[in-house]
Amino acid sequence: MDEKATNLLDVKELSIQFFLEEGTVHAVNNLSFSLKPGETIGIVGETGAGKTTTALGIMRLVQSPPGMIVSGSIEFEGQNLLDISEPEMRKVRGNKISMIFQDPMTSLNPVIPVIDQIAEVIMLHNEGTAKDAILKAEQMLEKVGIRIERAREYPHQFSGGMRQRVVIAIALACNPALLIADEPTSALDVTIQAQVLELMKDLKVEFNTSMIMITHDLGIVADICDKVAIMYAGNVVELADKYQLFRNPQHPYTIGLFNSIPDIKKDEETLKPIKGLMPDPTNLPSGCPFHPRCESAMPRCFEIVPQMVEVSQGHYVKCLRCTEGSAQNNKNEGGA
Amino acid sequence: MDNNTQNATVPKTKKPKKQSRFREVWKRYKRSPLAIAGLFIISCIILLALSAPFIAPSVDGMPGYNLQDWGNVRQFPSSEHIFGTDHLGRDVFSRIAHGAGISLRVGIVVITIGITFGITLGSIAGFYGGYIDNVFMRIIDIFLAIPNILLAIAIVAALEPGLTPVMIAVGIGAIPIYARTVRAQVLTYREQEFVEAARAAGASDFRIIVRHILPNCMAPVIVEASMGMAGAILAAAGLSFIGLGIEPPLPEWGAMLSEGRIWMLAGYWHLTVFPGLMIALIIFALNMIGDGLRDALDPKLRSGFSKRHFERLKVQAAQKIQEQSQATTVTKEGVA
Amino acid sequence: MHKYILKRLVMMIPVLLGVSFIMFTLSYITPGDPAQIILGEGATQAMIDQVRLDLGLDDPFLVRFVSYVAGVAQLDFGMSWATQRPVSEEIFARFPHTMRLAGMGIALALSVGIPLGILSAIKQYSIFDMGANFISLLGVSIPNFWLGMMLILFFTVNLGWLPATGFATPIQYIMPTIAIASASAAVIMRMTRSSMLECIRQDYVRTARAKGLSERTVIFRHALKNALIPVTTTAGLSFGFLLGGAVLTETIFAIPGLGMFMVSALFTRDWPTAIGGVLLIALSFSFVNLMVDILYAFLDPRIRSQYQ
Amino acid sequence: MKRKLLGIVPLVTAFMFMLTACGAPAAPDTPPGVTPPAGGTTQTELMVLTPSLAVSFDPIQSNDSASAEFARLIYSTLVLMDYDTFEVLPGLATSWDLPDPQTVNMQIRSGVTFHNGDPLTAHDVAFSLERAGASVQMAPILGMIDTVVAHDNYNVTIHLDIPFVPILRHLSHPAAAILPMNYLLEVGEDEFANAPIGSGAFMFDHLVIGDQQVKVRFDNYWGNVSQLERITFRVVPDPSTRLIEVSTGTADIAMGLAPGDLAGAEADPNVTVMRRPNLGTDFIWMNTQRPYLNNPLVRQAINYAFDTQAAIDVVWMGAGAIAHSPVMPIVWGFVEQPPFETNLDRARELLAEAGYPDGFSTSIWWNAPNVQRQQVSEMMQFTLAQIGIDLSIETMEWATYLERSDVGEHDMMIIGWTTVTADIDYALFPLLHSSNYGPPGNRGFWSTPELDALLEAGRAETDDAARMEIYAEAQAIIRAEAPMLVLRQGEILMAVNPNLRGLELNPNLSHNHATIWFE
Repeated sequence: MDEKATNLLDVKELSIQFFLEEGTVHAVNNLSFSLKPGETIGIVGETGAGKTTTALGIMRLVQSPPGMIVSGSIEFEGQNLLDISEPEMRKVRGNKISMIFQDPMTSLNPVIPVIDQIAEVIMLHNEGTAKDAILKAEQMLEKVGIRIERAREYPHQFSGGMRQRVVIAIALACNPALLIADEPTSALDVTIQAQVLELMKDLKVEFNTSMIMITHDLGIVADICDKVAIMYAGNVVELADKYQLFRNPQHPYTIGLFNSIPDIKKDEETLKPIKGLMPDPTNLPSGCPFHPRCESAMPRCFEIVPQMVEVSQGHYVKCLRCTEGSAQNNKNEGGA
Repeated sequence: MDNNTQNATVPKTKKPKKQSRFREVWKRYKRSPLAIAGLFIISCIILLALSAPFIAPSVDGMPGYNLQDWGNVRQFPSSEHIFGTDHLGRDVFSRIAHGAGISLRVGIVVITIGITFGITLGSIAGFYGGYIDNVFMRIIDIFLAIPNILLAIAIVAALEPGLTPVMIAVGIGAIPIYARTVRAQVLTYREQEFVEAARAAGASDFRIIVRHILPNCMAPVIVEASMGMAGAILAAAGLSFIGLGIEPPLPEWGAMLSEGRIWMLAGYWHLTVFPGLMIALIIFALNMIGDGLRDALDPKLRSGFSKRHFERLKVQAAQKIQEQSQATTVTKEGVA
Repeated sequence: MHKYILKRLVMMIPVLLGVSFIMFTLSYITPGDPAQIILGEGATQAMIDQVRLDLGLDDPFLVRFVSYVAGVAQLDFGMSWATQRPVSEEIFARFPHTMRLAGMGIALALSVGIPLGILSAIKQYSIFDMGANFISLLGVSIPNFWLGMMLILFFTVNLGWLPATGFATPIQYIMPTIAIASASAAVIMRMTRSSMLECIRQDYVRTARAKGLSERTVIFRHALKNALIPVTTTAGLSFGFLLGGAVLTETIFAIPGLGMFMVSALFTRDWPTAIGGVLLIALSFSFVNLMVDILYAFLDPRIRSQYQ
Repeated sequence: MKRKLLGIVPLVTAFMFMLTACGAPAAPDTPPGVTPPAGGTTQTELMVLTPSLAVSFDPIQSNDSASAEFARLIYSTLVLMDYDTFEVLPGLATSWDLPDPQTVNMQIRSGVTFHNGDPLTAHDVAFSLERAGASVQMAPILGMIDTVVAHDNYNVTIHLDIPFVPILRHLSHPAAAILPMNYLLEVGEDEFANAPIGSGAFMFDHLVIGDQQVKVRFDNYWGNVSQLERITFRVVPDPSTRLIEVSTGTADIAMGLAPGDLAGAEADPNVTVMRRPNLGTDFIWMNTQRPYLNNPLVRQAINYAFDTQAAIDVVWMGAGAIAHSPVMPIVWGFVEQPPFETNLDRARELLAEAGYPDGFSTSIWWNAPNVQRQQVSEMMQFTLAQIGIDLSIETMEWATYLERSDVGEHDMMIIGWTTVTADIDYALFPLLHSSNYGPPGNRGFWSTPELDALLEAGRAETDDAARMEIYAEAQAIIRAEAPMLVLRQGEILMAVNPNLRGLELNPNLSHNHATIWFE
């Protein structure tokens, strides 16, 4: 209970669905995790696992129609974001929670000078004149490493990395308590990636911001995160401290993820990609959604939806095999 | 690309089997009530055209649309003449019924001219590119600089008034649009692997265009054709209206409108209202079909489904969630 | 930018040459002797021969075409075969009416089409959206000449509220403007709607929302400015469509504009007038397209930097 | 006969303007039976709605009726015609005599000035008439003028190419207007046509091309000065909308009422309908050099088959009157002919007699967009089907219509003719003399030596009674041979402001607006 009070963010049983002509998409199912101030959580999963939808869900920006948050709660600073009104929510967005999107090429408005795009969010959430806002925006630009002479240029005049810096400047302009970064570097060149990540790390410390880092790159997780949530088909299947997870992954999917990363020190043959594809989200399999791809699936996995189980202090796993005792878990230990 | 709906779901692409493609298009097509209404209206008009010889049979070799009754001119609609009679005492409904076939014929002839020449010119320009394409595009520019109706009037003036010259003129006016559409399509396909493969297999240019490229270009052409047919009927009616397409005693709807116009201010509204309504109806139907086809052939451009449909899905989902949560509770208990 | 405009102006020359070539060819293949048309009924062979000689009608096609183009270059469109007055005088006297009609038409179409398009995009799937869509389909489908007639039937014949003809006083503008603008308004509405929907789904709109901006600001500051870019092209094309549509609208409302004049010129095979009129319309259409492109650059910095 | 710019809209009255050589001003004196009030008129501006404006302001450039109407107000002619009695009245000429059928001596009114103040003299007359006589466009009306000699300022002698008795009536045509020689020579023909000057009751003020044309009163007019100060002609191509504007009070005269609007207009208290039979006729030429139609029995059969009264009722809403000959009853020289009573059986008998009991196929032409002609074609097609003749309808526009019928490619064609001079010579000679095949007017391509001889004798005969006899014989031959099917005698239909007075309709379609005043 005490723990809960100190949490900045507490997502519980969150379910988000899209109602499409093709059928209902269960994008996020009964998802739960929490985050302390200053902490960084990495959300990892394949494309389509529901990572971005989760992020948008927290921002309450799931497009509706066709999407809708059907159940659950998102407690932020002790307040359920799903209960507050839209105007109140707008005061949270960009101010207390901000978000960095995946593709910097498209997430800036092409017809507005970058400085105005930064100043806009400052104007919105702070008292003060337009002049003050511009000044503050210029400071932000400097902070992310863009020369002020370029302030009045348009997004198309910047490179991808520079644009992502602008996006970061927008996100951090109001000194938010929580920053959600949705694969902020996956659209960038590797060298630029490192620069941007470095910048984010620095600024996170400077602003003392909590962060949700959405990624499919375990390297980034290792670099930047404190906690990790592994998502599969709209579910968090494993949630643990970074070190615990890397040392002792429990869920067969997590193990599969680690196995599919090439390791230069090991023999190539040990590379074992996970077989099969993500299930059709309009038609999820019965029981454990991972069972069709799971090598160690049991008959029960076809029927019973597994529940989150704490296998060790702060290490949660959603797998029937884990609920049945640690003996079996230990078998897989060596696999990691 | 990072649309949140698409992020959540990737609709499965089915194998391009002809039968199933048609069925899929039809499945999507029939979802739009307007598109179905369009199809229904066109079917009715076709039926009207086919049944015209029975609705208004010829008498003593005089066609049913030209049975004059000079003692009974300009009668208002009554049970005997549901659309009234015209200035020569002919039954307006009979004329409209016979006119349906003419309008359909005009539409078909015009798009046949437009598509035949458009496909030929467009695919040559798109396929060979370079100098040919340049010249071609300049010629298209020239044609597009002349408003279509003026070009058509000029062509008819160079020929003679009459329905055939009008069809030729409107058809010529339609060529640039089809040619441009086809050219753009051919340009996107000519560099693709299957074309390269065919070329490597020694196929002639003609064969590559006709067998490999054109079948892939047909979707936009079909959409353009149904909209174009509407445009053609409208243009032809316009030309008839100003007296260029009149071929008495043929009951072309535009010509009927033109003939009825002089009686309009004298209060004989039925002579202008009914033919005009029919023109509007057929164009309306063709446009709706075109809209429906575009949405069905190209789901990206889909204009969306109805709000009601969305609400219904939402309710269904809510019920399902409830059932699920009950089910999970049961399993939980079972497990416990 | 200036260089670009200049280049575009120069590019108009081949288009106009092409337009005159097409029209000139049509006049050439038209059966019938221009001299006969000029002289009318009752002309003797000697008179016809004289006129043919005077106008150089027996010269080869290319010679005639070149001399026509040389004349046009000096703003001499020749003499009307029907009125024997200079074509330039005739068409320039009527052109302002057509421009006014088309201009007011496009103004109405934009001021109705854009707001409705925005509204139906932001209220996608609502009853309003469906209704607006349906009405826009109707707008595209109802022939403008018939709409004009129905307006007269209703507002003049039945109600006696509006004058049936003319285009001189504001009250006379109402019906012709509505008749000519309806289809364009519908087209612009549909374009605005789809362009707006496209923009609303863009990442930068999501960014704007993530900033906590109100929906109104998101729509009007972020989405609309981008959404209007393709709408300007549609508006430019619509203007050309309106110039063509003026032909029928002017006929119905007896507006002494170029459209109606050209139709009667073509009816009487007064080709110099028809060619001159079509050239003028093609020229103004090209100008409007150039203006649209300039506006494009104004709206879209990406295009702007291409020109610089 | 110049074609008219028809506009796109099928003009109901198009027939009137198509083949109209136009008329002369009526007497400038107040028409009988109309007395302007002592206090003058309540309205001094007149707004006339017309299907089209004058094609040219130069009276010899174009003989469409709008040009003639314009010329009549701006210019003056030597003589005028009374359209009730068809008597020739003095105009600029105060007296005249014809020493022989090829010569006219005239004495010119003194004290007449042009709008620019120049006096009008016999030299202007000589110049103007010789110019008109040489005009290509006016050849059918004034081409017989050879030379004109001015003896002094007030006496002229006109010499003709041929003996031509109806010359005085021809001189009442506006093409024979007297123009200011010095001004015209000074500014040139083109500029004259832009800024015309005459000696008529009104002066040209300005023109808005394609829209309207304004004239203002000339206070030094030699006749009665008009009560109106300003006359505006505005183009409204659609007849129905012309009517509406008069009804709503925005205009005073709607020229050429559409037959379809006749009933409504007559019931409208805001409009007065003026009607008068005119000198025009609508008829169908049967090309007598084509198969089948070269047989007079066939031509008679078609005449018997077609119900012209029904055509008048259905197509023209009863406007106009049955006519049995191309000569209208009000034309000088008219002799009543026995009608072709509609009788399908008689028509079938005649066809059988001609050797075509099972009919044949032929065609009829009409010129778009003349809706009346279209309707007549359709009625004719319907009629002839009943006697076994399969009639196809061909549509073409006016220039082609004339060009192809000039060389006789047609079977049947619908056309009109207005005997503007009100003399029978102008009704028959251009239409039926063998020298006028094709373009000048004989599109039936029919003539016989005896008819040619009669028509030539008629125009040279100075004795009225003898002339009348010649033409009686000619008309009987035409009735028997039936080269044409006469549809009707035309009628002027005009909607005017109910307060308008003093307008006398002229059967030759050009009306004198100068005499109008308002109550």
